[in-house]
Amino acid sequence: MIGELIDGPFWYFSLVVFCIGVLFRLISILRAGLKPDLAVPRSGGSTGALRNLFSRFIPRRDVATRGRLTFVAGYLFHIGLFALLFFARPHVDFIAERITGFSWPALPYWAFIISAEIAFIGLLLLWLHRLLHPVTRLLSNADDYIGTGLVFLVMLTGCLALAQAFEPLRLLHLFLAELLLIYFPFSSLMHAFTFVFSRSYSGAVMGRKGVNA
Amino acid sequence: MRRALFSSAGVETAGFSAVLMLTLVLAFLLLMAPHAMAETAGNAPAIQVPNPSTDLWREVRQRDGVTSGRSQIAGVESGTLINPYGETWRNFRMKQLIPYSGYLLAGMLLLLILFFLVRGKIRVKAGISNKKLFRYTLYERMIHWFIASVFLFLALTGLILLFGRSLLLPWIGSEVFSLLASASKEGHNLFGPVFAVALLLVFIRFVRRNIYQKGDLTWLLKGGGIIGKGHVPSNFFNMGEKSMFWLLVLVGAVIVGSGLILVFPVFGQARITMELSHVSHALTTLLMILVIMGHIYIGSVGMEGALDGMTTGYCDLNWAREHHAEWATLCEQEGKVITDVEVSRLRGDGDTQQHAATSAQETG
Amino acid sequence: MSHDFAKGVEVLSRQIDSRIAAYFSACVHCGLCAEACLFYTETDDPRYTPIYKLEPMRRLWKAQHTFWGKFAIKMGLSKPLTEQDFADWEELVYDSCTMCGRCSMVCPVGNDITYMIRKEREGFSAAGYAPVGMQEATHRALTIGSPMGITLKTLQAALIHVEKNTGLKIPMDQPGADYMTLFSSMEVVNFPEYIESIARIFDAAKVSWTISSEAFEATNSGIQIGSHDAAREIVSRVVNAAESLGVKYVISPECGHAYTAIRWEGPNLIGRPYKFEIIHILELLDQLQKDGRLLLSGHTDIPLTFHDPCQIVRRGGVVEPPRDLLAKVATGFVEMADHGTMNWCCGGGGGVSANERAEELRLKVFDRKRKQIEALGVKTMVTACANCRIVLEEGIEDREMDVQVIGLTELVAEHLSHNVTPG
Amino acid sequence: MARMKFYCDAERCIECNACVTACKNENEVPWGVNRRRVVTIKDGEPGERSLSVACMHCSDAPCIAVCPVDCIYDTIDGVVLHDKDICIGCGYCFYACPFGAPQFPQEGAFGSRGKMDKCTFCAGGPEEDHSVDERRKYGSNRLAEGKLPLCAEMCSTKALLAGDANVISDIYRERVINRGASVLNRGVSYQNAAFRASSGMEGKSSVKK
Repeated sequence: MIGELIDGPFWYFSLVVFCIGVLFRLISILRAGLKPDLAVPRSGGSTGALRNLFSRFIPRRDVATRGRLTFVAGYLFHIGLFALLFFARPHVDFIAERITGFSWPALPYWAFIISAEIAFIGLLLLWLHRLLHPVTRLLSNADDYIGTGLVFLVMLTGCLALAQAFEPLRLLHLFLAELLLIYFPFSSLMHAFTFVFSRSYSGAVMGRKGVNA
Repeated sequence: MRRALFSSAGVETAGFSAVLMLTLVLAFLLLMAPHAMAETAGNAPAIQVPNPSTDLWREVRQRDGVTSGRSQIAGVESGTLINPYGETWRNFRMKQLIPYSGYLLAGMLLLLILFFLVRGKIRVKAGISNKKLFRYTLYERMIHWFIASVFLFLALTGLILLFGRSLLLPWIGSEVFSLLASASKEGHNLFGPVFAVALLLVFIRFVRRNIYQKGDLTWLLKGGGIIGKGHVPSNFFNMGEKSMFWLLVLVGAVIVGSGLILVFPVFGQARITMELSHVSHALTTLLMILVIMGHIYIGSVGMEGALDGMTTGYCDLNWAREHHAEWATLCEQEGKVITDVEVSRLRGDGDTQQHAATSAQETG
Repeated sequence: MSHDFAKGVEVLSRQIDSRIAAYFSACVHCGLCAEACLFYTETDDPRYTPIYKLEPMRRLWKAQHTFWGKFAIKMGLSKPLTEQDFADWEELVYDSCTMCGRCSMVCPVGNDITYMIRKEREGFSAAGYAPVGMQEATHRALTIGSPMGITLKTLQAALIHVEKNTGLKIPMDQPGADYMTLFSSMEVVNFPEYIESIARIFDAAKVSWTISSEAFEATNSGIQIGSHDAAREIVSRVVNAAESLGVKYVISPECGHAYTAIRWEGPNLIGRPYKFEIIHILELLDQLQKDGRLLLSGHTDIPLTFHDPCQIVRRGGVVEPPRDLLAKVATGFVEMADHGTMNWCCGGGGGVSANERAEELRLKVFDRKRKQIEALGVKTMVTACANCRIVLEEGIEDREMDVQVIGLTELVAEHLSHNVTPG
Repeated sequence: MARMKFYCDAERCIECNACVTACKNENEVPWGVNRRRVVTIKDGEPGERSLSVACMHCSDAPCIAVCPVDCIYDTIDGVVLHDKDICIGCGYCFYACPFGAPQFPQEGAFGSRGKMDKCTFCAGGPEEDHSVDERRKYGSNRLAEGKLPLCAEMCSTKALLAGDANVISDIYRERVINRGASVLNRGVSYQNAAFRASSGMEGKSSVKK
């Protein structure tokens, strides 16, 4: 009964909330408006935006040293999560079946597990960093902890359901993922989309000023 | 045929071989006796009737060590007809490991409770001061809690697999328990290698401060100050902590090694390898859990001021003087003592209002 | 100055545009900006984390632009912004930020934190929560014409000295000149060498230039304190003077924030593009030198390094010209470990040097520069910003260091090739 | 009460592997799993013998003892069965079994073995007899139809015997007696061996004990 709800209507509900929520957030950012820059630019803003979009993936020397932990853990987490989210066999099958209708090559099981482990190491370290570092301790609010906690729980239940043989475990994983989808647009998890905006906005300004980021 | 707790399959084989040898010798003597008598009688030689199956069954039971047959079926040890160690492993797990480790864990818990009731919380004698020493860096605290959380998860899932059938299954039923057990198994398998990473990080970070020094023996002889009166001066880590570290590292290495053998059955490991890995994994983790129980006790309710260093990074000056006198003296000589106020500034504690007010006063 | 909380909130909320909304949406509180900020690295005080300085603005954004924020305020789950927050954050917003923009370079999601601080200061100054020193400076800039209270008379007095020293006539209010030059008050008062240098250089390079008696002040306290109106007023003085003289270019002097103000913010402040172009003195010198109009000879072989003024280099985009010029006149030029767009601020930009209250903190965070200089081991530092120069000199004196600071334009002027004979 | 057993007569087994094939075919065993295998000892040497092995349906089965989730059980017929819905694929039964009977569909990294599979004495599993689920998970349930495991039924030399322990041991005992006489006569083992019709082989239920 509950299983059917989670697997059916609630999944579509959370997907709709996610899509509409994300769209709404992005529109609300654009609606805040931006005045055109009247200063004569040194070079093009769009090339700057594009450059900044990618160059920010690489940490800068000094901060790469001082903030090494954040960078290393951040990379581990994001790369691992990306790989397992989009290239784990069960996820590929699920997405193909429910959303796209087509599938793509998935990682072999061992690579999937290794990416999950990498993501776990990264997430745990980032979480601990948030709890222990004075700066992140001061900055973090409930949203940050709920977001981290939810992602962790989704990943953990996913790992507990690895046998893919016990329906309740899969449903628990799915249910938490649905909660995450619903929570996503209202939280700083939105950075998965908005980072494109923030990097582009800054990059455009830097490009116009002729500063290579 | 009950063996001691630490019996291994190897001991058993030796036992088997000895018994077998004895039987063979006896059989030989029995066979030879009439033969000799017949020869002395000078009659026609009697027909020896060898049992055609003797050799076969000897091979089958693998009593002369493992001699493999051949099978058209591919697979691990598909040519081995009988694996005699399975029974040994079964007896170890069911009759020794499960009951005795249960008693040990419960006993340790009881011991800690008793100890707490008798000794109580070990207070900082001079009282908590308003001065602090910086003890663990952010990275050190991070990897500590990293390995701690992974260890707790692994211990919990491992114990569920070990004791679940006897303790949980009767309560929650087969279906729910098998969910839990499957989750535990998958979680245990996935987090195992994570623990290996964590252990490596901890080892690299803390090894230098854990090399045994002069004075560590005195600490040991005085029982770490718990038995006698007064504390024994020690450096950054005392003898007990150092020993725990090495235990953690060495035992942890065995745990990781045996765990990896168990979790990667892809290299065609023979069953005996898996059985031995399981035995060593079980015994070493049991030891580790017992030690960690003590570690958690002393770090939490057992001793005042012991947890601070690992949570905030700063420990109380008086606590350091009493428990790590050499280190505290060194820090004091180097002028590394800082005030509570400074610590709370560095940690961003307290509300901004207060801070803004104080710093406005300072600057204005 | 009286406090007006309601106005502050109103102005602050008006600042929130798509950029700021995107920035707050993207921030994950990773704390890396702290590692780029000299106020944090030198004090280890987490409150000096750049993004934390924006907490009042973030809360306002959350309450006005996000579903949860609106919901939480309605349900009484979170407190709305109070006047006390303004009071609490004033020190963080003004004293512990030089708007150097280093944090904006390292943010993994690309947030331009400096831009947000600039905008947050709009709200704070509107609410009356700004340091007294900066308020007074802005007041002087609006009433007298210069944050340091310099009048035309002061300039004229300085120019007499310059004319005497150089033997050159300083052109004043000459319509139709190619270039109109601006000065920062500090150059007029503390570093008249700069005026002498450009007089010599322009004479040697045959540049047609002039000074406007209407608008010679380049600095703009408005953008430091965060007052749009004041900033517009100060910019429009320059624009009016330049357009009435009909010059082709206005030269921004060796002053950091003046360049940002006139070059990048100016057109947006007055709401239209200029009828002339803005060129930084270093850009002009580099251009003259490359065109062969500026002939340089001789080299300085003492080891020296270049302190990049944040507003000119990182926030202004004049990265290569100073290096090209130094390559022409100095053989012993070495870069600091973090240079160019990642240089460390002197600690006194963004109005901090005008804020007496922040002096102790400013001298404390000068440690960052001290470590940089000491790591390099040079005794001479070249820079191109009068404010940086003063702050660096104060810091050097405070730390009892043996380091000399010189202006790049002066260094170039010393190596003019015809300059060799008069001596 | 009957106790079901297999017995393989090494003097008769000709390593034709028909039992293996029959088992796979009858039970539609997944790839990688062989519930039954034939092992040849001293292959190509004097004294070569072959034996067909599968789950021996032990009376005191080690697999039942060690299973951490208690998913293996024996029926009143002495058949050892397991519940794939409960199995977590830990591999303990494989370690404990002397005969290597428990098999796993995968031997993947990170302990991903899948559900254990082993000989069911053609008696299905805990599901309802002849249900679709039972067929899918465990293969056929011949015992419920009153038939014996197909491997033994179709053994061409009647080397592999299956059925009530008493009956098959009687059969074997007779064979040994006959064979022993012929050995003494230095003749061929089978020369004077006689087969007798076995009696009392009735269909056995696989209801859980």
